[in-house]
Amino acid sequence: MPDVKLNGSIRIGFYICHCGHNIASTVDVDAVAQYVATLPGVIVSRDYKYMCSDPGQEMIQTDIKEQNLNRIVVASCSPLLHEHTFRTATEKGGLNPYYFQMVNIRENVSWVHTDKSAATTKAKDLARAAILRVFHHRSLEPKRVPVNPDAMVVGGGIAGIHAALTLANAGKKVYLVEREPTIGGHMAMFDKTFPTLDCAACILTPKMSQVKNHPNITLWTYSEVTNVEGYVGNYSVTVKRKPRYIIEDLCVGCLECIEKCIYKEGKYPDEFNVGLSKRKPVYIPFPQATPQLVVIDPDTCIEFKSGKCKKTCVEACDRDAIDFKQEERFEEVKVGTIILTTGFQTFDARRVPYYGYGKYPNVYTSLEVERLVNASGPTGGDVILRDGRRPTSIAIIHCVGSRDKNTNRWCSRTCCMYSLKLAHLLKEHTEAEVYNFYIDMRTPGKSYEEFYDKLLDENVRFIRGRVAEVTDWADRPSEEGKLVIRVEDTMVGVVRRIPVDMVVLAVGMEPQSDAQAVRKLFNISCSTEGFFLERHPKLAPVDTFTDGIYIAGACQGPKDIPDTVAQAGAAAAQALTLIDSGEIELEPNTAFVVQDACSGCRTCLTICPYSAISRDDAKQKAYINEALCKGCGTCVAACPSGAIKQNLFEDEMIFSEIDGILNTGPAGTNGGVACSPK
Amino acid sequence: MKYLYYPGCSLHSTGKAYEESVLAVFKALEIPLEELEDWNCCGATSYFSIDETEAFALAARNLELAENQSGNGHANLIAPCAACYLVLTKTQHYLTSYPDIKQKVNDALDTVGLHYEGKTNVRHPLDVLVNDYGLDKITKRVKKPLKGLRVACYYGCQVVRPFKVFDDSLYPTSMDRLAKALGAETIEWPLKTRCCGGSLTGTIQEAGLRLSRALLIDAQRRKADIMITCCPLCQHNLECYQDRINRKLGDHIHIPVAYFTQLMGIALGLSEKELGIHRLFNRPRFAVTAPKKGEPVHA
Amino acid sequence: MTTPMVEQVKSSTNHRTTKKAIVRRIKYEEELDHSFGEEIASFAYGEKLFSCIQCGTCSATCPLSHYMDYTPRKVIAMTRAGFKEEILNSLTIWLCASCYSCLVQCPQQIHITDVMYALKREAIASGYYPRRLPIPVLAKAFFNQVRKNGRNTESWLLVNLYLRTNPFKMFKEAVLGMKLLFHGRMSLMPDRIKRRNELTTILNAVKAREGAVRS
Amino acid sequence: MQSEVNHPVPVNDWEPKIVAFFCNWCTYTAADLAGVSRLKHAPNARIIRVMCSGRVDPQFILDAFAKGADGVLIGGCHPGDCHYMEGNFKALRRMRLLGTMLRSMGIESDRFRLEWISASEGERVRTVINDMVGKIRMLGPLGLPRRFEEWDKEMEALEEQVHGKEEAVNA
Repeated sequence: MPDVKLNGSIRIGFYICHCGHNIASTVDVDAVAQYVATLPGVIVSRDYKYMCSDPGQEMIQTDIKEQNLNRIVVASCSPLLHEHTFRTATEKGGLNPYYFQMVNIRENVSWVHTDKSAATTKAKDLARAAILRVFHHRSLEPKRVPVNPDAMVVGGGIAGIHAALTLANAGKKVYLVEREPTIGGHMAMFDKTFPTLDCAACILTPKMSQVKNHPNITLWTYSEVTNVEGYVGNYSVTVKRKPRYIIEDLCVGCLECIEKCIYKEGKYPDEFNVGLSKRKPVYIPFPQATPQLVVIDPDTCIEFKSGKCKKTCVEACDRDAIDFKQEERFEEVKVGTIILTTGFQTFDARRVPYYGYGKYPNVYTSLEVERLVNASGPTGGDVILRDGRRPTSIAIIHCVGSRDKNTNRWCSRTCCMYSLKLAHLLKEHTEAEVYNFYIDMRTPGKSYEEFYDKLLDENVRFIRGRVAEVTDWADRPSEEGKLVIRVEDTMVGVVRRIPVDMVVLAVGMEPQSDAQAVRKLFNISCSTEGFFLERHPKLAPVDTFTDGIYIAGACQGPKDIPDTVAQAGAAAAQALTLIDSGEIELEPNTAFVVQDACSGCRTCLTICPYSAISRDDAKQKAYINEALCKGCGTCVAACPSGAIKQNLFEDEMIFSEIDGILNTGPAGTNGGVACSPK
Repeated sequence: MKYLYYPGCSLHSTGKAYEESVLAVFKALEIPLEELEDWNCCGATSYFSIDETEAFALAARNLELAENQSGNGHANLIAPCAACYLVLTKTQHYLTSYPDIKQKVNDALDTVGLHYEGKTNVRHPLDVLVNDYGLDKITKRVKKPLKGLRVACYYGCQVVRPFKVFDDSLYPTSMDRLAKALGAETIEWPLKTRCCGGSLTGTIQEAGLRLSRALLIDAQRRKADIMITCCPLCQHNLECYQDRINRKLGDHIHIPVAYFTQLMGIALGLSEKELGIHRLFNRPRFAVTAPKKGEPVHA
Repeated sequence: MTTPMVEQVKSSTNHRTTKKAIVRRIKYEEELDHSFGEEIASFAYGEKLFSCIQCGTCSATCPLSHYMDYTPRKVIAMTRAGFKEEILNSLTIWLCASCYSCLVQCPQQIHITDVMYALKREAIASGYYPRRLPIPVLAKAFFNQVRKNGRNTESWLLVNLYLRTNPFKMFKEAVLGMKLLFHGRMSLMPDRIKRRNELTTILNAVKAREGAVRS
Repeated sequence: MQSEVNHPVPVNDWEPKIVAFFCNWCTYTAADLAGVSRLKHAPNARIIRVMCSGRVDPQFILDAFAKGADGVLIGGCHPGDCHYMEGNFKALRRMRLLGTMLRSMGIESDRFRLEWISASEGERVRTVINDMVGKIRMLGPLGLPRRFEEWDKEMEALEEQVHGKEEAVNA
């Protein structure tokens, strides 16, 4: 409860923003301004079209000087958006920025209500709350902490590679952590890239070797982050280095061991070729794998299973690089910023049984086809079906596991374009009849529509309709031995049966299966679909709600290569801004103990998750280490003797907000003091 | 667990053999069945085309009777006819998810002193046999394993759609697993849930016949010796019109179509008489022999 | 617009025989019934009708779409747009066999089968449906029989149906009928429930209530 | 689409007043999302932003009720998602206790609610607020301040009686 005597010294300036029509159309800003003018301590009460504009901010500054205001309240949008803007304005006016308080009447009022009078009342209540609150504001000094200039990038796909290189080229030390034995991600598996049709490997592999050779990049493949501690500018990350059973510094990637493995032929499904070919227990994912190091897969290697292997690989290695005793290691590193580029996974086509994936051998996923048409793929680029035939007719089905409320409801954004690409490549490789079955053709991107045009001219067949089923049910002789597509040609309004030799399922993009775990590890959020959540969909697309942690690429949402690279650059830029500022200003919302009031009861010690609270046994008092305190305020609420206070969130401030909201403050009708527990 | 039995109109006429075989099989497995007293027609699809609420009320009366008849209120009501099964399930579903519909229906029931709590559990015999009784126990009871018999399991529509009660809507497997448990082999075919024509065979025959035809031809093409169904209308359509299809469309269809319970009964060693096999138009010849000594029953 | 007669159902794709006439086709706004969509969508789950993205999955899964004058997808589009006349006169809604294939595969989870029921009800209520089309007749015959006896007797149901639509057909069916009879798969004994008036009371109660609501 | 609850004008146009404490990282962000997505809902809740639901002191809630709130809503991150590791668990423990206390004081459980709403659940903010407003509308006003005044009056009356007696005695 503010002591009314204070009024003399408290001089408040109140400003309400129209935000164009965003606020003014639902809240009677004029009425609010007039009302607030009547509240205690309010010297100035104005409304203005755009408070966040320069004139708006200057208004505040001049008022501070001319009316010598010492408290500022702005009612406009969410503090998460513009609190910083107005604090700066307050500071420019010559006041300590923490004398400012913001009232959210856009996101919390005008945008979510329709009844103007109700909305106006609510705006008044909230404004009153802020007015009463600022009585208790104090001048604070923000805590400044140095930012560790080193950075970490998690995920070695094209996003991670680009982000890492950007940072490294700016002279920052970067740790690039990749869980697979090689970097390259999905892009390395692609054959060509749309719309330019330049080969993925040709543009990717140079960047991969740059990463390998860059003096500023520490590349840790076959590794995973297991623990993250600390805060913006000062994270300490634990990384698990999985055993390759190869001594990395000794292996030169001569591949002799693979050659000499007692398995003469590959025997186990090759991950890189999505199971279309076989590999040996000792293998290298693909010729340009980076780093050029072989891996031994303990689940399939005879030595690991029985211990009775001739170990021909060991004999073959003249550098004794093979070490079956190798164990996983843990490295702990300190970094200031982290960029997450953990990518996506493709939709499992088995979840839609009506397309027969896994049942009919000649039904493929788009990723499999990328390998199938690839010159270094399992068939050397020859499109030979699983049953050995060459297709004369091919169906490409769009939106498999996209735009479907039974599986994933979102559009995967890339499928239309890569389906067009595959149509072109398959026609080129096979001269087969190629059909595209689509719901809507989505080609929004530079020279994407032109690519669609090109395909139309290559007389690829386009049928607008979502395929209902792929079966081997022959309704007439012409369909015998074929895969029959059943679809409505919605442009004609007739249901068609189309027999083909090969079906390609354009599977959508979805969050990695462990996205939730990763999210928890780095203390960020996921959107409803399970992709990582950006701080603001438009204005902070690569930031997260945890300072110093950024996201880029398909882990944030389905994306093609150009967008991914652009976002990776953006994330790197954000990280650089933070690093180069040298130090970071932390919200001074930390807690402190009022020594005289502390009874030394120890309640707070156990509560603090960061063990920032210690007890001086001599003085019998608790003491909070400001550097460790993150300002959650849990201890404040727990302290039985009310001895702990939290800057910016002191009890008095919140009580007066309650007063304001319920109109029981000094400005209120019933004097308020009636029944305050304090 | 106590099971109530809801025959439905069809099992008293065209589906007679279905009723006989269901009762026989449950008896053989010692699963007590008790017919629902004074049950009425479920309303089928036709009723919904005239008046939705009345249709719900009609079906709800049965659910209510079941609730009363099974002492504890939690009734397991077995409906072998696919149409009945769906209508009852659907009613149960809508009544629970739409309080206002339930209200309307109960207001109507109140006029004769009935009230439906919503505790009746509608079950299909296939569900009960496979999931409650269990395939292992069935296998143990098999006296004449159906060695070498190639079965096309036909689920039809309404047992698996739209509600995924006990099996997948798009690719169900329980009947196949059951047939395998009886020692038979089943064919992989994509049409196991495709519509047989339903009541259209009676109204727009041309359309109806062609749907049945597609199924029969494909089953034959995949070398099935017999087709089994879990719906009286499907069985009727697929069996009774084979000659007409051959006549009209010049096909050569000749494949026995039986109820899954009949096939089961045979394997359990029941007599063809009590399973109503004699009611089938073209009687399947089951090449079944009693297992030799020591030979495992499930092939 | 004319409703094709049932006898016209042909599977041949030969169109050379059909007479060509030049017809002026254009739809003026005032000819549409803009509340039609909402009316139809008013049943349980019906609101989803408006989220249709016209992908055609329903038409393609539908085992009967090749006999329909408008594919299910088109029915949704036209219902939304208010083509009341055309839709209520269409064969499509009567050809729906309630197999629910469309519903389980619809990417927008639209309850298409229930939309069809709603359209059937509307068509019967407003007497739109093609007169000699057996399906609505069957539905009505069934309805009356069940309302009267609490159960239906297939034999009488069919007799009833053929009398109303195409008596000649009865003779065609007689053979099958005899065969069923002979195999004890058809009885001429009308099946009834015991407490018939109980049922009637219930159903009348519903009627009364709905009547009250309507007025 | 669920739309803004349109309230029938109640007797002596009473409108439920709800004080909401939302944590900065999840629920407050969700409320912003609700705004950005224009998810209309009942205008009866007033949001107070705290850094963590763990900061919410039981006294705040008592105070809010005492000063005339008809309901109090607390929003925090889902279990396991707390920005400060476990603040929301602390909140949960406290509020369970408080809840039983409030009920024993005759404050209905529908008036006091703790909800986990993550940053992406704007829709949930709408449904929770609408639902709570609906339920409180049913319960009617809590009006503690008025009751307090009445109690004060009774006390005074009592005292006067006592005084009266004393005087009588003295006389």
